This record gives sequence, structure tokens and C-alpha cells, in this order.
Amino acid sequence: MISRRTFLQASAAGTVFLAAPYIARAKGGEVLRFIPESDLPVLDPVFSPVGVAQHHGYAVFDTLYGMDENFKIQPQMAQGHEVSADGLTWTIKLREGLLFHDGEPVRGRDVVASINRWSKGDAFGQTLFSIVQELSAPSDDTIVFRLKRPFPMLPNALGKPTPMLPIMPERLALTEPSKQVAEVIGSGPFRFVKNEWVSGSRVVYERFDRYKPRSEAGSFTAGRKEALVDRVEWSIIPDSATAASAIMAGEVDVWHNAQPDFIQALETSGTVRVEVGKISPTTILRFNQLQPPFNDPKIRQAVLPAINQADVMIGMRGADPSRWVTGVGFFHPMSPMANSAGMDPLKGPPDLEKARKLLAASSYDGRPIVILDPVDQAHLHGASLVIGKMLERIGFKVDMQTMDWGTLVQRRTNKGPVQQGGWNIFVTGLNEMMAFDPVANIAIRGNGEKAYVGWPTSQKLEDLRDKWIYAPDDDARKAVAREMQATAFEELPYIPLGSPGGFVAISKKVRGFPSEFPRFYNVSVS
Amino acid sequence: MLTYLGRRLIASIFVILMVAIFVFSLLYLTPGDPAAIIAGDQATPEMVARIRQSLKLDEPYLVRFSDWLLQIVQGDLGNSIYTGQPILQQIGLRFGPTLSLMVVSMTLSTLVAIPLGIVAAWKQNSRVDRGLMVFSTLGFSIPVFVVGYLLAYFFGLKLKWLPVQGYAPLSSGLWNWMRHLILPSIALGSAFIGLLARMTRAAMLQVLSQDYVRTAKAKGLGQGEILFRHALKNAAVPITTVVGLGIAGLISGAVVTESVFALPGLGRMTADAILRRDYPVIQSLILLFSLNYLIVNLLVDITYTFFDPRVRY
Amino acid sequence: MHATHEANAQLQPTLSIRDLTISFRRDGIWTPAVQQISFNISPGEIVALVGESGSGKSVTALSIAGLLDAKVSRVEGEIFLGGQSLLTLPERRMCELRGNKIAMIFQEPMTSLNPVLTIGRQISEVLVKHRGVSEKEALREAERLLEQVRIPDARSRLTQYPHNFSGGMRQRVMIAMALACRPKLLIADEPTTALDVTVQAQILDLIKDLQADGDMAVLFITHDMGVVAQIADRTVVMYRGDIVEEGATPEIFRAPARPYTRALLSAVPVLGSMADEANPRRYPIVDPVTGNPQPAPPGALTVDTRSEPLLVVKNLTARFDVRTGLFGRLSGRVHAVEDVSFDIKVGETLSLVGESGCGKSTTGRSIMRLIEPTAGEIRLDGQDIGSISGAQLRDHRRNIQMIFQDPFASLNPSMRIGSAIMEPMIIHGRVSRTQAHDRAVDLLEIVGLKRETFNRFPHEFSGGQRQRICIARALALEPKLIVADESVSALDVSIKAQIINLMLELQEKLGLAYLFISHDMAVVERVSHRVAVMYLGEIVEIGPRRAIFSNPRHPYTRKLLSAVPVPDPSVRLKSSPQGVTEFKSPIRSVGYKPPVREYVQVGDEHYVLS
Amino acid sequence: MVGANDHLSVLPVTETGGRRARRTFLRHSGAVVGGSILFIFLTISLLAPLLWTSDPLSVEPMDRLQGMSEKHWFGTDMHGRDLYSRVVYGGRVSLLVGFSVAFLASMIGGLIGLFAGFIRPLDGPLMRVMDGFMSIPPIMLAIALVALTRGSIQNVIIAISIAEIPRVSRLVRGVVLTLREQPYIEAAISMGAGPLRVVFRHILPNAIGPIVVQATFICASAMLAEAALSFIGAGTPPITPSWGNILAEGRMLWQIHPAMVFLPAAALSVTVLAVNMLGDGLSDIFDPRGLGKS
Repeated sequence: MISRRTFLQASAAGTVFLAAPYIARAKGGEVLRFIPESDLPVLDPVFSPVGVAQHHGYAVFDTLYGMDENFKIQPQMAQGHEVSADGLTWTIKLREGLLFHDGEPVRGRDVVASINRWSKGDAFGQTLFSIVQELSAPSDDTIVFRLKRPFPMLPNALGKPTPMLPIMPERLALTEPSKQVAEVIGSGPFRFVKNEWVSGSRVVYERFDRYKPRSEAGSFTAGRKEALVDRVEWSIIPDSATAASAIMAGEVDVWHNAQPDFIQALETSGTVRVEVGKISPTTILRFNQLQPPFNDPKIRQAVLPAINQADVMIGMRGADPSRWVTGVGFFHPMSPMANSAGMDPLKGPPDLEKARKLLAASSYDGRPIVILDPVDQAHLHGASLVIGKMLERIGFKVDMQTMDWGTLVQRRTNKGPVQQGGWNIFVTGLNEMMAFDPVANIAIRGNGEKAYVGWPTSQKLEDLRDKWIYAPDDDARKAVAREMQATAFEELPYIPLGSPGGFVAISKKVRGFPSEFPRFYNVSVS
Repeated sequence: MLTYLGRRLIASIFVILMVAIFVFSLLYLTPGDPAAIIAGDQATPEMVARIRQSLKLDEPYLVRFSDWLLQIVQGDLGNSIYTGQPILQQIGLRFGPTLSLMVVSMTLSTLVAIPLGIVAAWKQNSRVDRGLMVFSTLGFSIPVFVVGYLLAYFFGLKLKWLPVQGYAPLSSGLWNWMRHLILPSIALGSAFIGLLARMTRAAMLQVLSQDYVRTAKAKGLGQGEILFRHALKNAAVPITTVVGLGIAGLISGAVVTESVFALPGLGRMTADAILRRDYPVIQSLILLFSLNYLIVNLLVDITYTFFDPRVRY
Repeated sequence: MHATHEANAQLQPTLSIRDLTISFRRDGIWTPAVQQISFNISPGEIVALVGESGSGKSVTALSIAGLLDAKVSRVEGEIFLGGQSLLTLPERRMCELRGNKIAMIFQEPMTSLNPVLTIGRQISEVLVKHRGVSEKEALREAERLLEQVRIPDARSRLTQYPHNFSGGMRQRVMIAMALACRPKLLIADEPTTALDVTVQAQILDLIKDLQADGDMAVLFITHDMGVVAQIADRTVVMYRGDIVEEGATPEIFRAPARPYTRALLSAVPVLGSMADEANPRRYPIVDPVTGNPQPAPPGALTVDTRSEPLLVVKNLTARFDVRTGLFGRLSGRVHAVEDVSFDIKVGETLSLVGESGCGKSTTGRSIMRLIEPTAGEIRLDGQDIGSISGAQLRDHRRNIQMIFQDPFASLNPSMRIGSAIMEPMIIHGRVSRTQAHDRAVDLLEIVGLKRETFNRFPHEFSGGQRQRICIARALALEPKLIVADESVSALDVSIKAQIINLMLELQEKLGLAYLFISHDMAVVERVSHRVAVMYLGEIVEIGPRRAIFSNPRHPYTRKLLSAVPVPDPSVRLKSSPQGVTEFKSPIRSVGYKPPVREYVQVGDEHYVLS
Repeated sequence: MVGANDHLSVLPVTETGGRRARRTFLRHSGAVVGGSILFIFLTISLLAPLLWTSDPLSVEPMDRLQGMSEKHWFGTDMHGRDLYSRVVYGGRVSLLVGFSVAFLASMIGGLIGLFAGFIRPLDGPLMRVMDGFMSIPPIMLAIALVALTRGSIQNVIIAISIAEIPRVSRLVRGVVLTLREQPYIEAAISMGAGPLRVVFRHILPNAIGPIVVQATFICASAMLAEAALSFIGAGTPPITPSWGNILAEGRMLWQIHPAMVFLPAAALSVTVLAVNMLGDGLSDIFDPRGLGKS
């Protein structure tokens, strides 16, 4: 029946539950105990762009370039780079003494293989590689890009935070992107402890002693990245009430993306402080632009004046204004690209009268519009309810279809009409870094059927995106961004609904833990 | 005995096969696309398609079913779609908490429920009897997770006697292991105690009305001897049957309890797998639970021979 | 043995009961079951407490041993055991007496022993409790007790469980358990009622022998006057909670003073009383209040000898497979009925008589096709009913109906008795609903019940009344033959007489034929034209009732007749020499070929198995 | 004619079956208490619109998570909906789920049990199928069915019923097997009654007792199952309130806003307790042998 080998493996695994995964606890030394926002199913940040995979990635993998607090790209594993006069050849030299967790030194061909693997899946990578002539590693510590046309944003592509470009040994980087890498071997400050990993429950990292941090001061994903604690233990606690009790009882040190309603209870407990993340996700209202009525821009325009970002934010996070940010355009307020172009309809109170008039004048024939409402995602469910009520107020007939997130993610890929399971509107969130620039923001694209679900088509937006990429300097890029936002407010690929704050509950014993985009280096536990 | 085991084995194989077909077809016919979930919210359509293709999700029903069945027979449960890890190894790691929870809550509830039932039967229709029965029905009527939260709040957070959540394996010290299981076991056991107490009472009442109990009284035996030497042994068969049937119910409770107390057990793993459409994991776990149910009930049937000499296989 | 106990009479009585009153609480109201009864038992004396169900005899016995549930019962008056008042004793002291000074044996041997404890354990625990001996010693004593009650190879039986013992054997174990501590008083509550007549005789002998050794007093509760005559020195007759008569057993039987006693004695079928009667004859009914007897009309000839026999059964065989092993391999067969042949004429009653397990019920159920016979031919009124099936069989069922033993379970509890009687007519759809209704009302009156009870439920009737309803239901389709399977054995003596009279009357008026199945020889003598005696699935002797009863030729028939207790104290059977007869089971190996049997004719239509 | 002078044993003719049942029911205090509490909750749910309730679905983000107030007697939930109205309307769904599961499971389970008990060759395979269903933990089966089909009340009812059917069929089969051996069934057969008539006219009426008793216990456990399903996130859609999903939705906040959890929990627990006590009462009347309690 069961082959002997697997049987032994199973029984071995069976006995393991008695011993191994939890032995480490006895070893002592500072331990940082962390509750992630969700389970970590995927250990390969290239395979899946989901948030937790990126946070895991930054603990275990190092990157060629990093981004500092002012969103400037700084060299990290790279010593520096020289660009040829015609801007077509980039030579990047690596710092010496970089080692992988398996003790092997980091060589040029590892970096080349890692970049190649990343480029197939990442939007910015694909744009970069459309003009790359050749990428080679002439020696162990240098790699050379030969481009078809100048690409000033090259370091930005290699250094942007999400989805990150993890540098891993060549033997792993050769796995094709649609499969997860078999082993988690990086050159970052922490080492992933595989035999203590219990998927859906525990993830454990240990300090990688032979990691060489940079000398400059640490800033976001740039500069010095030093592991100040011996171990980091993620324990996945699906139930927020239990998570809140755990951190208040001191059984856990950090709770990322804490449930906002607990803030008051957490603060009164005296052992925990709660910080609001400055870089927070952006909630958006996404239209299905292949199906009536929202394939008609006039009807999309009719919705815009009725939007009151404050109402949606209250529906998601409650009335306390410190928990969210409004007046959010197509670029996050913290992003250098943020500007006020086309923002007038979102300023001040909503103009329901104007919206009704615009709708009456439009070709809307009164058919019910289907809103996909994910009930198991409390914050998105709250926003959907507010949007539904608002649309009804201005004259739309609304059919709220409730489902769990798994079903929504599948239903929204249906391009068909509403009768065959199609949809019209759904509310979702662009994660922290996505609304920072036109390349990271997949929702602002206008490339029709190939775009993110909703499939808006707008050649103007596509051209502006290329213009932004190849813009020579920051000022040029800011000008293009202003023009892009103005166009977006006309085309309305989506309507930004505000930016709900991300919260992190941190035990008072912990110092240096970032308030957004969790990173475990430069953090100490007293 | 061997012939009986043989016959039960054949019947169990048929049951397991039927469960396999049922679960596989159920998952095959339903909406929800795991690839889309894995790719995450912001994935582009090609990324989803790529993952979908790599997981062979588009092949016809019979092909996938026979592949899977073949794998099962060789003991390879395949890999989880979501995490890519071998399922057998995953089960190995998360087997401990559920087994510990079941064992502790089962012993706890039997140690409480059976004496409760006996006393209630002994003092039938007295205030004690009615009180015990209302108490046990109460335990039966409150949702498990409400009991869980209350226990965690008072004994964990406020009094700090016991940890609020988490699991420590046996290897990290018996008390450390036990400490993490007391509250979840009480929460999970609360539902089962009510049922088992009521069934024990009914079984004991039935036995106490038999002629041989009257004969025992006529021999001058005291209440204790009658209850425990004569009556309980006869009531043992119906009581163990309820324990056997209770296992399936307990596993259900375990799903909720493991969520409330963050125990990394198979119950929570199954619930997550279902919500994430992780087909291979769902199939393997439900098969595992069915196998467990059949084995437990086989053991229960075998214990009948210890209690009742008339039962011969 | 009598001399000694007279002498003891003047001494202090072992048990004396004065003004004992017992009442029960139901839904808050107390109803008396026993009113102010008094009687004594002296050492070495056997007193019979006799009466019908509801007379309070069992309740009295239970109150003496203090086994009544205190919550629902109230016992007033005084009970003295050798001068010590029992009712005032606290429960703890009472426990010390039970099983030690007072011992009890009960009616149902099959359920009175704990199925999950060994016999040795159940006997020794009394000794350990009351004599404080060690477990080992108690077991040795238990072995001696088993030998004393004549159970073969006692040592090996100690470790066995009750289900390995037959009914008779279990009753012997109960007696051994009761006598373990040499009690001063033994209360026997209908100990032999559930046993076959041959086994009953052996148990009664055993009780008499054991009692004769010491000066143990015995209170023997029964409803069978034959048993009373065999065993009791003095008799106390109870009726509805009162003692109507008390006295030495011979006087009671010779000259019953009170009318109820006379009514009771007249309803008891005395073996041999029909010796000079040609046809079955009804019982003389004595009015229990006035006491004047109502003579029974002479037995009319109902048998239609001229026409073809109504039912012909040839070589009927019924065997049940015994399967064990993984795939249910055949490991043996129960030969319940082996090559049985007989026939019944119109208006005739043939009785099948024999001990339990002899195959008489299986024969009856095979003819009714409730079970499928293995072989044999069954013809009713010329038509083969042995092999037809489905709708044809269901249609034929009109001609042959059945009455069952347990009146309480043979009526659908959720159906009013009116519709129960109409049910057969509706099933066959011969008549309209109103016609069925009227016929059902007539049938109610025919069987002696008032028409107003038409819409009542079965649980509102007594055993006797329910059996009448079953008879009415059986008559609904005007059957030609009725199979009566132990139809009166669950009834009290007086009710039994009335049901028998009803059946005989119906035979006279409607020309019914009966296949009367019973283990009670006296009743069989009363009702049958011809009798067939069965043993281990075969008819050992068949012939006219007078021939079988006056000169039985087969040894088993003789043994059966001799074991029947004669309700006449002067005719006391000497104790049967064979001692213990263990019941042989009809299970045979797979290949077993039953020997071909020859019947020898010994008289007019009187055959005996050679 | 033979006079009906068997006065020796004529029992006083007591009241009919119906009155006897009602008398024992009234005497059984547990059943009376249980029955009346259930009746109260039933009327509250039915008369919900008249009991000063507002629209339980109206979302008011502004007054989110408020405590007890004049406008909101029980305060509001995290989407600002009136909690009092939701708890009152919630009874409708919970009781609907409870009773319909009890009905569905008893009907289907009953039929399966009847056929398995009465038709010998069908017994083996049918019972193996039931074993199969019974071996799958009820909540897993329900989660799988609900999460994989669109979440709706009907799907929840079907899912929980499928999980309960094996229990009923096992019980009914047991009852039929014991009733089959009763003489009055053999009497019916010997009268010429066909199998269908025997089953539906003679066996079923006497099996109703244990089935009804079991149905009450299933109704109770179905309501709890619905709450557990909502807790896992696969229960009835939270748009239409039920005690289960109000409880599940509010569970995170119970330390901050206990009303959100304890009011629906109290309502659910008291009703389930009432149904169980009613079940005990019915069991003493219809089913003295306690068959329905499995």
C-alpha cells in the first residue's frame, strides 16, 4: 500500500511534531515574536507579489539597490555603477565579501540569473528588458547591461521595494518564475530556518552572522541592515481578538496590520504602543469597462462628483480621522509624484445633485449594476456597503452580491455580461508602494484586455507611462505625472477612495520597528 | 476476531473510496480558482494563467481523479497548491496539536460527563438530576467559540494563569504542553460533556430498570456496588458508542477551537484550505478524518468484547 | 417431614405479617394495592400465596424484602422476621438482612442474572458481603452450592457467563445464590412460571429437598393451582389486595369455603377431567361473587368428517442456516422442523404440543408463510399454498388467520381498535368502508366487547380484552382455519377459561378449524379433537385426544404428561428420578442426513414414531 | 352469546392517548419551560417589524460601534447598523435554519432509514453510504458545501442537513428493525398487507415518536452549526442577519463592544437550550425508551 519510503517519512514527520519545530525556543537569546497580517503560503517573492511574501523577502534576501526614506534609490549590494556616455552601457560592481546563507560567495552570474528570473514576472522588469540588448557577468564582481536606448530609471527598476528583486544563487534563480524556488537561500541579514517552518502557523528566521551590512545609516530598504536580534518568530494568528489578547498578555511583541478597533484597548493596556503607517494602501473603486454601463465614460464621470472619500474611510476604519487620509489622487500623498491635477471633484462635500443630473443625461437605462462584496474582508465589505448606498442615492439600481474573497478573486476575471456571472464594480486596495509611481501602479494602465481586471483602454495613459519611464530627470517625471493624473480623472480607470491607515501594535520592549512595511533588521528587543 | 476485522476492513475501504469520490467531485464542480488566490490581488491575468497551467488545473475530471487516486495508494498525498509543500509532511507537522487537543478534551469530558450521568441516573427526577441535566444541556447550547473567548479573557488575559493562545509540543515539557491545552480542551469539551452526560444517564436508567439489578438489590449489595460493579459495566457499551460517534463532532469543534486559540492543528488547516480552494489538501484531510473516524469506531466495537462476553466476532 | 414442622408451629413464626397495607402514588394520587393482610409462616413450612395478576401477591413479597421504590410506594402495618420488625429498620441494616436472612428468587431466569459477570462472581459476592470470607474461599463454597443444586461439572461452569446456561440451569444458579448464606426465609416469586413443565417439576423437587434439610421457611408466590397443590403446606388465596381464604392446602382444594376460591379452582384445567368426554367442552364458569357455578353446555360435534380434509401438510421441513467466518461460510444448520405431516378437517381442532424449542411455533409460522419452509407441501382446501408468492399469496391469506401469544404486542398501539379490525377488510378491498365498519362493530359484539369501545386505543384494554380484539380481527375475513400460537398462555387462569370458551363457541357456530399450538397439556386436553406431540422438530406421537391422554405410547409423551402438576394435593408425584435433563439443541452439522422415520399405527388414527 | 363477564379484569377505561400525552407534557417542567421560551422567540421573530425595529440592513458609517442609546437600544455594529433590529430579525434566519434543517434531515434521513431497515438487501450499501457521510466531520462538510457554492441561506440549510441526515437514518433504521420484530407487524403481514402498507400504515406511525424527538435535537445543533459556520467565514451571508453571523462578525470586538457578541450569543444559547429541554420533554412522552436521544 503506502510505499515504505513515504511511510517512514510520514512517521518521521509524525515524530517530528513531538520534537524539532519548537526546540529553538529553549536556546535563549533575544527573540522578536511577530504576528504577520496573513498566512505566509509562498516563500518566493518573485512567484507571488503578495505583501507578506515581500516582508519575508526583505528578511532573507538582499537587493542590488535599495530605496531610502525619501524614495531615492541607493546602492545596497552594488558598490556603484558607471554609465557610458551614450547611456547604453551600465557597469555595476558588487561589494566584496557578500556571502549566501549556504556559505557560497555571491557572484555576478548569480545576480544575472536572479535579474532574468525577476524580469519575466515584474511589469517594470518587462518594460526594462524590452530595451535590454544583453545582460552579462564579465567577472565575479561585475555585471554589464547593454541597452538599445538610454534608460535612466534602471536603478529604480532594480531597487523598487515591491515586488522586490531578490538575489539568490544561480542554481535556484534558474527555476522558472511560475514555480516556487525549492530552497530559501538568500544573502540577507536573516537566515530562513526550514525545519522549524510549519506552514499556516510558524515561520522562523535566525541571524546570519557572516552578513556584511553597509556603513551608511539604515533608511527604509537602503543603507545599513543589521540583525540586532538572534531569532525572529512569526506566529500566524488568524483571529484578531486572540492576536490582541496575545500582544496584551506579552506573549507576542509586534502585531502588523492590527485591527483598528482594538487601538483604544491596546493603548490602555499600557504595555503596547500603536503606530500609524505613513505609507498606507489606497482604496479604489474599479469599473468593469468592457460591459455596459461603465464602458461609457460619461456614466463613469457621473459617479465622480458623488464620491465622498471621508464616508468610505469611516465605513472602513471608523470615525477617528487619525486612522485614514483623504484627498488622495491617483498617486499616494507621500509619493513624490503626488499632485493636485484634476482633484477638484474630490475636494469639499459630494455634489449628489450634479451626479443625478449627469446620470439622467447619460445613456444609463436603469439596469441593476452588480457590486462584488467580499464579506470575509471586513474593511472592503464596509467600503462596498457605503459605495452601494451612494450609487443608489444618485439613481443607480444596485445588486449587492456577497461572497468570500476566494470567489470574488475568481468572479472578477469573468469578462462576460452580468447575466453570465459578470460584474460592474468592486472595491479593492492597492498595497503600500503600488500607488507611488506610474510603473508600480498596475491599475492606472490603459492596455485594455491585457490590463488589470476592469480592463480600461486608454492609449493616452499608456503613452504618458512610457514618457514617464524615459523622462530624463525628476522634474520631467513630476510634469508627466501631473499630466497623467489629469488624464486619469477624465478616463477614470478607477476612482481613488482614500488611504486607510495601516496600524502596527508594538510592545514597549521593542525599539526600532518600522511603522509600515515590516522589516526585521535594525530592530532590538530589550 | 480476524474474520470480523477482515469484513470491517473491506467495508471501510468501500466507505473511504466513496468519500474520496464525493469530495473530489464536490471540489471539481465548484467555482473558485486557487490560482487566482495564489497570484494575489494585484496579479496580471497572464500570471494567473501561468500558475493555473503549472498546477494542471485544466485537465479533465477522470484524468485528475485517477492520478490523485494512484498517488494516494502510493502514500504520496501530493503537494498543496497554495504552499507547494508536500501535504504528508505538512500533516506530520500539524498533527500534534489536533491529536493533543482531542486526547485532552476527550479525557477531560469523559472524566466529567460519565460520573455526572451516573449521579443523575442514580438520583433520577430529583433536583440534582434536573440541575445536572440543565447544566449539561447549557454546555451543549453555548457556541464553542463564545466559551473559548470567555475562558481566554478571564483565565488568560485577566488572571494570567494560562496562556491566551499558542501550542507547545510535548517535548517542551509536560506542564508547558498541558498549559496550552487546558483552556481549548474545556471549550471544546463543553459541547461534548452535555451530550455524553445525557447519554450516560439514559443508558444507566435503562440498565437500572433491568431484572438483574433487582436481583443484586435482593442480595443485599449496597448502592455503590450495584452502580459500579453491576450497572456501569452493562451501560459501558452504549456509552462507548457515543464516544465513538463523538469523535467526528469533536473534530468539527476543533476547527473552531483551533482558530480561537491559534493552535496550529489540522482543523484550522482544513478550514483555511477550503477557503483558499486548496483542493489536494482538502481531499487529503477529509480522507484522513474519515479514516480516523472508521478506525476509532472499529476500536470502539472491539472494546465491546471486553465489556460484554456475549459479543463475539 | 410434616411432624417436625407442626412442632415448630407453636414456636415463634419465622415471618409474621400484621395489617400490611401497601399503596402506590401515580400522578399524585395514592391507590392501595394491598389492604390490611396478615399471615404467618413458621420455620420449615412452605406457604403458597396464590392469586391472579393484580391480586397484590408479588407486591407483598417485594415489600417483605424491602425492594419497593420508596419514592412511589408506601408500606404500613408490621412485618416481623423472627421477632425483628423490618419496616422500622434503616436501609443500611436492611441491606445486611437481604441475601443473608431473607433471600429471593424471581420469575424470569433469562434476565435475572447479570449477563456481563461470571456465575462464580455473582454467587461468591453474596458470601463475601455477608460472611466476610475471602474471594477464593467464597468461590470454593460457590462450587459446593452449584453441586448442591445438581448442576453438572460445577467447577468449570463457575467461570462461564449466564448466556451459556439454559433457563432451568439459570434458575438453579439463582437458588444456589439465594441459599448461599442459609437464609431463614426464602421468597420465591413465580420461580417456575417461565419454565417448561418437565424442568418445572425438577425445580419444585429441588426446592422441596433443600427446604427439608433445614428449618428454612418458604413463601411461594404463584398463580398455578397445580404447583400450589404439589408444593405448599398451607395456602393463602389473594384477590384484589385482600386475603379471601387461608388454610392447609388439602382443605382448600377439598372444600373451598369462599366463592372466589371456588371460581378459581373451577377455572383450572385438571388433567384427565375430560377422560370421558368425546368432544371438546367449555369450562363451567363460576361467578366469583355469588359462587354458583354455570354448567358448560355439552361439547357438540363440530368435525365434518365426510368432506376432504381442509389443511394437508406433507413432509414439512424448516431449517435455518448458521453462518460464521469471513464470507459467512455455512457452518451448521438448525433443524427446527423435520419431515412433519398431518391434516386438519373442517371444524376440527388439532393441537401441536411440546416443550419450547420443539418446532411447534415454526410449523405454525411456516403454514402461515411468515417464514419460508425448506421443503414440504401445504395444501389448503385443495389449493397448494406452499409455493405461491406475491399478490397471489396475499390474496390467499384471507382463508387462514393467526392469533399471537402476547396480547399487549399484537395490536398496533397507534391504531384505534375499530380500524384495526377493519384493516384486513380494507386491505382486501372486498367491501366498502361503511360495510367494513358495520361488520367490525358486529365482530366486537360477537367476541363479547361493547360497541362503544370502537374508537379506543389498545393501551386502554386488559390482556383478555385485547385477545378478544385479536380474535375479532382474525374473523374479519371469515377464514376457514385459525392458527392459535400459545394464544392463551399469557392470560390469567379465569380469563384463559373465558377465551377458550369463546374459541370453542366460535368453532361450533362458524365451523372454524384450529391449529392450536401450546405447551399447556391441561388446556390442550380441553380444546382438541386430535393431538400431535412434538420433540426436537419431529412429531413423536399423533392421534385422537382421548387416546393420547388416556394411554400415551411414546416415552416422551408419557414423561410430558407425568410432569404436569395435578391440582390435587393428595396426588403428589414422587420426585422424578432422572434428575437433571439438559436440553439438546437441534443444531446439526452441514452434511447431517436425518434418519428416515417410520410411524407405527397403535390405534384408530393413533400413530407413534418407532 | 358468551356474556362479557370477564369483569374479573376490566380496567377502568382511562382517557384517550391524546389527553394522556398532553398531561405528561404539562407535568414535565423542562418541556413546558423550553416550549414557552421557544414560543416567545418565535413570536418575536415573526412580529419583528412591529417591535420598534428599524431596517437592520441600513448602513450608517458615521455612528459606528456606538453603545446603548435612545436611538439604538442595543447600540450599533461595526458598519453602524442598529444592533437591536439585527438581533430581533436575526432570530428569523437562525430559527429558519434550525427548523428547516430539522425538517429536511428528518424527512430524507427518515426515508433512508425506513428503506434500510425494511428492505434487507438495501441495508448494507445504504448504511455504508451513511457511514461515509458520518465519517466526514459535519462542519467540514458544511464549510466545503457552503464555501464552494455561493453563500446563501439555502446552501447553508442544505449543507447542515446533509451533515445531519446520517444521524437520523441510523436512528430510524434502528427503530424500524426493532418494530419489525413486533407481533402486530407479523399480524399485518399475515392479513395480506403489502410491504408499502406495512411500512407506511404500521411502522411509520410508531416511528414518528423517536423521529420527532431527534428532530428537536437536530434543530438545536443546526442553529449552533450555523453560528460555527459564520465564525469560520462560510455561513449565511452577513447581509441578512442571523444570530450566528452577528456573533461571528462581532467576535473580534467583544472586548471593546461586548454587547455585539453577548446579546446574539445569549439569544442563541437560550433558544438552543429551550429546544433541547423541549426535546427532553417530548422524549418522555413519545419515546420512553430514549431511542431519539442518539
